[in-house]
Amino acid sequence: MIINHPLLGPRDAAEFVYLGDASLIDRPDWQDKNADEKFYEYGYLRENPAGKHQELWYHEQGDRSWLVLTRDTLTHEITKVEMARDVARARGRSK
Amino acid sequence: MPEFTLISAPPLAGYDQSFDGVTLSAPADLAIVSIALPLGGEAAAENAISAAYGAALPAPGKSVLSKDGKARLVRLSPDAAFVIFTHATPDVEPHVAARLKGDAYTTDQTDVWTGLEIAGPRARTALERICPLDISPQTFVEGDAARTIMEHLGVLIIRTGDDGFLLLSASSSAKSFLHAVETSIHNTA
Amino acid sequence: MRYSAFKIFTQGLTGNKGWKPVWREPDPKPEYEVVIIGGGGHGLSTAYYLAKEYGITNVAVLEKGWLGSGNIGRNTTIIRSNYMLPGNEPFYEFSMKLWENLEQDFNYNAMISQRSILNLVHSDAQRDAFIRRGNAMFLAGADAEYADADQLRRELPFLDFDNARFPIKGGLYQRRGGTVRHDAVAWGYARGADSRGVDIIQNCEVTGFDIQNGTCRGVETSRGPIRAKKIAVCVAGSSGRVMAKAGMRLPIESHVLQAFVSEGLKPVLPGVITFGAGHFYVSQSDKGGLVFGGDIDGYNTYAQRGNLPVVEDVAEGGMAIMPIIGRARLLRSWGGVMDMSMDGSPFIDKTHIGGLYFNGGWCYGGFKATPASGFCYAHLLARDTPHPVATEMRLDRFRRGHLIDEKGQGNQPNLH
Amino acid sequence: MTQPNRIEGGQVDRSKEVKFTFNGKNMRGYAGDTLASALLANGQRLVGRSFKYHRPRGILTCGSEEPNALVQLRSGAHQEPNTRATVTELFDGLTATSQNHRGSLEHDLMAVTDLLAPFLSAGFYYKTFMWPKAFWEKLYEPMIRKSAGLGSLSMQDDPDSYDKGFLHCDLLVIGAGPAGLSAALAAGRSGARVILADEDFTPGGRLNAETLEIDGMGGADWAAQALAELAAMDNVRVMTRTTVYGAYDHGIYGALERCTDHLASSDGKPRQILWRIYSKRAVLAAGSTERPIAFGNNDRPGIMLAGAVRAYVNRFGVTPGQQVAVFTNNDDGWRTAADLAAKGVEVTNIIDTRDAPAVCDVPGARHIRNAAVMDTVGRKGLKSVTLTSGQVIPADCLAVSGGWNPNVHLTCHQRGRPEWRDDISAFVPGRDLPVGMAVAGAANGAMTLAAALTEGRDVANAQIKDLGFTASRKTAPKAEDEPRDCAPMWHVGESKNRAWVDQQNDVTVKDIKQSYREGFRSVEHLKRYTTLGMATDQGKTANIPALAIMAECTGKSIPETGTTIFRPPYTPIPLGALGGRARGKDFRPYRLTPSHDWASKNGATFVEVGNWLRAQWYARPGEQGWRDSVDREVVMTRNSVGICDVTTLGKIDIQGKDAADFLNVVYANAFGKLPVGKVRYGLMLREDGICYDDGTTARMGENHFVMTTTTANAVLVFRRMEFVRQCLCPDMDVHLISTTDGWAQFAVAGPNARNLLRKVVDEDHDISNEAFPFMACGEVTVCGGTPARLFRISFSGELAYEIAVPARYGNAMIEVLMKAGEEFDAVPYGTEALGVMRIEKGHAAGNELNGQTTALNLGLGGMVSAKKDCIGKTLAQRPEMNRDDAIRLVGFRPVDRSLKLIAGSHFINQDEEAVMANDQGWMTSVAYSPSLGHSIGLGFIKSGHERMGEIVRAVSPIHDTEMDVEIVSAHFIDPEGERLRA
Repeated sequence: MIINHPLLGPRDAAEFVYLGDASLIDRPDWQDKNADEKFYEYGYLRENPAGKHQELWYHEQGDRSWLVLTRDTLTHEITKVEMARDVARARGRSK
Repeated sequence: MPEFTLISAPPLAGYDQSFDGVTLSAPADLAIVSIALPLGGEAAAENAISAAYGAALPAPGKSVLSKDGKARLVRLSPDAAFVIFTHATPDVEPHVAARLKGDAYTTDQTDVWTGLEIAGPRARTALERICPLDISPQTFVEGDAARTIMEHLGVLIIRTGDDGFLLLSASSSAKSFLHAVETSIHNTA
Repeated sequence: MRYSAFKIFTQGLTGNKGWKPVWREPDPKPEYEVVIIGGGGHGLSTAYYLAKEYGITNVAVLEKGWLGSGNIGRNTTIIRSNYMLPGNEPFYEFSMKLWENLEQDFNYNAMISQRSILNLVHSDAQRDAFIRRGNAMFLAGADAEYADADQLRRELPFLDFDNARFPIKGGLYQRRGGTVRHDAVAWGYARGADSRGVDIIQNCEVTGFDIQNGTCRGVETSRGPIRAKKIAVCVAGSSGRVMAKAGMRLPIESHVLQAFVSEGLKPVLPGVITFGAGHFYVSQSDKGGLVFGGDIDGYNTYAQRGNLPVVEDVAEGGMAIMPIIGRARLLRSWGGVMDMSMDGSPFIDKTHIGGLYFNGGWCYGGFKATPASGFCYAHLLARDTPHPVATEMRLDRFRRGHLIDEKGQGNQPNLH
Repeated sequence: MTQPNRIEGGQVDRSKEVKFTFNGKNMRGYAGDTLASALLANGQRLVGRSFKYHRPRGILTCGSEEPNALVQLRSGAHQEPNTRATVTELFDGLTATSQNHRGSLEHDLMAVTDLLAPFLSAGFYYKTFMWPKAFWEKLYEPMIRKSAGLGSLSMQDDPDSYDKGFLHCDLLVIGAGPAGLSAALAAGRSGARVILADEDFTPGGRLNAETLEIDGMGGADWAAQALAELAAMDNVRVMTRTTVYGAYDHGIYGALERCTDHLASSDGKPRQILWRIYSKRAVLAAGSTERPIAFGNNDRPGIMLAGAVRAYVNRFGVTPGQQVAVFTNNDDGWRTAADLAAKGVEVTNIIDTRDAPAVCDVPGARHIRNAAVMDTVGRKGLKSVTLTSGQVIPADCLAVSGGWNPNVHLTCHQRGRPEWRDDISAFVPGRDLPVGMAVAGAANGAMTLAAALTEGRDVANAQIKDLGFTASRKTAPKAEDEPRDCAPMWHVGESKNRAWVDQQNDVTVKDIKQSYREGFRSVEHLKRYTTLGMATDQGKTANIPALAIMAECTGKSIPETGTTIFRPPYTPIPLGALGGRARGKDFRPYRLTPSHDWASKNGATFVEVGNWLRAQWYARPGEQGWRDSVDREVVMTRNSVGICDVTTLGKIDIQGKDAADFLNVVYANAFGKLPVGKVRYGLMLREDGICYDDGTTARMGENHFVMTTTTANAVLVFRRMEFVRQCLCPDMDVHLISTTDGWAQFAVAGPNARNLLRKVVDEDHDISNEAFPFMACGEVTVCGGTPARLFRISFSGELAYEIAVPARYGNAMIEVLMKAGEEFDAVPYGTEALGVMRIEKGHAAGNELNGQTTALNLGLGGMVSAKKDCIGKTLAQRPEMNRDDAIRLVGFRPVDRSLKLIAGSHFINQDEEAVMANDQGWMTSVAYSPSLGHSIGLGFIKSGHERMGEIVRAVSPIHDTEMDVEIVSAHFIDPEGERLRA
């Protein structure tokens, strides 16, 4: 596969390491009253869709950035590549 | 006079070989300092870099020479860069830190890396065997810099001339790295 | 029709024209006692054991494609019971014992070949972990043997002992491990289930569940609605897709595992050899092909195909440990979609929806589990309690914190 | 020896005679021959035996689809099984032997299986060999295995080397036949970067095999001219002997270049190169493959595909027979007759299944309409054919044409399904092609030369226009549309004798019918049940006819019956090539510590730790084994001072205003209040609450920390920390960079550690116990100004430091330390002694931090700070992970102190049976403690902390042994920690 890095252009996916669903960005608050349940869902339950999937890749043999890819799990077509840091901020992870 | 002295012995020190159409050598006294741009302080850091080196920090994937031509600024990612220059003694980080006046975080990377300069008309043909990146003259232009993986080793490749490249890889695996590049030259001879 | 050498002889004399279909091609009935979704190895063995062991024959197996088209038809055929943890090992040893009597049990030669499986050891820490595992196998009634490097050098002289990057220091054998002709397992179970009255319905895709008030009463299919008292999902590889139709999220990701076979060769390998440090395992089929594989590609996918980096990684491992295979040729590669679970271990459980049962999360251990998975799932369906060797394969184990993590990799499916 | 079947013409170089042997027989051919053409030239029709029935077989095709003519090439360690003679380039000194026979090729004892064929029909083995049970493993299976497989491996290491490489292009053109050449010319002229790859050694595809004309010149000449034009373009790379074997995601193709297979020796250069080609667009111009017609005894040597017969005549100047008959259902078969006749080869009959007039005039040949071949005679070489009418025609070669199938293989590699086209009675590429791929020429169903040329150009132009290039205006080369009518016939129903569909695996029409009868009706069932298409040719000539025969059985159309898709590789690829350079010690890079050279000169034995090599122990003369060395290293370190290279521990430089807060997130324990100049032990959890890694982190400045990780987890910890930094805490000002390789770091441990260091650290740095107490850290200089970092930390339990200098001084530093330590009898110690000392101290390492254990299990539960969040905090609180009887890390010693503990043994309570239900835990690490004089161990056991003094059984059934062990504190030495604070 080729991942079109937003800053560096197309790179072989072999330079990257895969983590999983981009929902891993949405780490719950440890002081939430349902923290146990929320962390269980965060840690263990996955949509695992057959189709578009937002997912985290790390450019380990590159610029060390985490990326959020939107990739189709049926065709492997990648329709969007974003810097995970930007996505995390957009999802409200700024402190 | 101290009782003991330490002799510097970088892994590939003094390596310099010519092959048919390719030269391969380990540059002497290559110094590398990483620069991290503080969050929220990016502009100040970039200004400090410009002021110190007479050249603006380029975009990720690019490098530029300083105004005096003695240092190369390589932008690795949005908040990280290397400055590469020639310096023999192990005191480069304070030098760079001083030049940047505290506007950026600096870490000595000199001994983390080992460098190989490969040049000559057959340099690209040799690199074709290990480098997954498109380094054709029109695609990977002078000054372009990229980290990638060659023969299971992380490598920072910088195009430094028409057919010249500086390759940086981890110093602990320097011998394996040299072997990989030499094998490529041998296999394409 | 009972199979035997005599049958082959009489059929041969009459031009092989008297063979009967191995299974019927029935139309679905409107209602069954049990509907099993998925006509792969586990679904068919579930049907077989439901009928044979638990006397439940009013059963349909619904298969989207052709029977046996799931991972039973695309694996590397290895059977073994060399697990470590109490949640796994008794189950896989139960499976091994079922394998050992399977052919006589269902009168079909699946070419079960207990040629041994060997896990190579390359470090002291690995040796300690393998000894721990070998001892756990003994405690569960299985067999294990630790071989030192000298013994291996005698037995497998073609491995790279002298020039290896990661020297071979020994290995953990399970002599009862081996290989099976994988397709034949599906066919044998299908034949056995069909002959006991189970309807195997091919080309019948489940498109939805009929769930009312928290109870599942049937399924919608491409061949119309089918009602059932119990609906047993058994579609590893597609679990995410199918259970999404019931509104469930699972502790599972779908990943592709590539597998490879070489051109046919005269005998090279005595048994199965795994080279964990190099992501490579290999055996030789009865037809002579080297059957081998390595790691999953590592990204979520439902596409039954993989990519080059893993192909090369696997071959690198093979050449590193066994440089005699350099001039053998890769004939075919393919990919199977795996249910990779959050701790690398499977599920055989009820769901929170009444009447809806789930079997999945087999990672790449599904094939060897086929008999026990079917047996235990049938037990659960018939008795509504887990089979004694499958008590820990529960969906709620992560909520409780009871992990069955053989490799110690944590809640990241692609690391198991 | 003469070449009886060599005729005039062709592209072979008659000035270069080439000697070779087949089954030891000396033969000659010419440069430009394939092994197959040379064998035919020498009159060698019988070349092999089939898989199951050991039927005598010859050469069927002239390409990579060959099912029969497989040989063992070369000898000794170079032996190469299952090599297709049809694509093997002849070289001087080539040796080939036939495969799969017992006794000689001519008199194969295993041919008896052919007589038993009625009892060996499809799937027979699934129905027998079950009784008696024990016989399967002992008798039946060994017998089956022995007869399985065709060729043999030499069982020696592959003596050749291989390489890999990476190429990039705008347009990859696969196949250099007419369509491919036309495509490459068009794209090349536009300025796009083009790679043209072809599996043959002479590009041109069918043009080399035909007598067709292009632009008024011979097809082969036109191809040569086109190649010359392409070769002159800087932007075009022509790769011959290169098979594009697989189409992968996003325009990545795998290709195999055979560099030295046509030479007697590789001469130290890679035999083959595995290329990964990154293309923006691709044109598949892979041509088409002729299909046979199945009829009784259609597998005899001398029965060949018609297109192949004509290729041997036209390209190689070899006639496969002296008396040739043609059997065809289409116009193309007639070309063979015409071309042969034009070369003076006797063509006796053209048997056409169609009731249609002659396609062209073939002098001397009789046209038999509406007829078919039903059977043949000639066990080891064709003698005659029998028509459905009963007529017998003498022939030593039958050229069969059943029509042509587009080579859609690569279009299926991403699971695209071909579609049926009635007008050409063949499958063509479907709509779901790999992204970026277009198909041109015969591969796309454009079955005439003119159409292929035009389509090649048009498709290439469309592809490069997409990329922003301007297409050249040059028109496509001109050629005629040759006649291509085809009336499908898949098998001759009148045949009574077995008619082969898959010749290599011996699958006949009857087997397919039986498969249908038994319910194996889907294409996949058919393949799996009969093994059709599973042989080395991947069914290139068999799959479609088989599908058609199955369709006949089911009464459905071919597309309704199914399609068959292909998987990579297109043709088989040597594993050596896929492995590339990863052989022996080159499998993975080596990481060497800075003191490696010194260590190797001083008796070190090294051990692989990940990619690192670490000194395991340093042997001294007179020592009888590793235990002697290790015991000495431990004793001398504990008595005076020892030095260990610990460079391999991961080092991460952490800077930023939020660095302390960041550490609070990644570590379970708190770091916010760690003073500058101090080090703290840190415990890292995974998010699932399991312990992940541990190490020390030093605060070098207010906003500057230096973290160490375990050797094994250095990369993984860095990755996870970047995840936290970018994805969880995107607005923290914190920056990470690895400095693992930058610092040579040595542990200096033992009562004399300070005394030794005092001699090395420059005097202006006070390292007295008061100024530099346990857990202090700081920047110092050594040996007269060399910058260094000093940490007062201890893994051994002794007074100890770790001193780090820039890696370039590492080798010099250990020499200095040893020199300075001479007066204290300083010893270097390796990882074994390190391990012994940490077990003596009860420190957890990899065997305990194995990814399955919690802080509670390790006795570190108290470290998880209650006051702050951290990775893993919440999930670590789950009930089953906090059971009262959870396993705890404790120490063990054998009740009989002379016994040696065994790591990996399991604990069973006294008086309980050794079964899994009674498993209490396991021994993780053991060592002989020279300090205590007996074996000691660490292990996890249920409620271990409450069971001190209890005696349990440590069982190791795998060693057939057990012993009683006592549960003790894990801190075997200096439990109060007085030494390390000294």
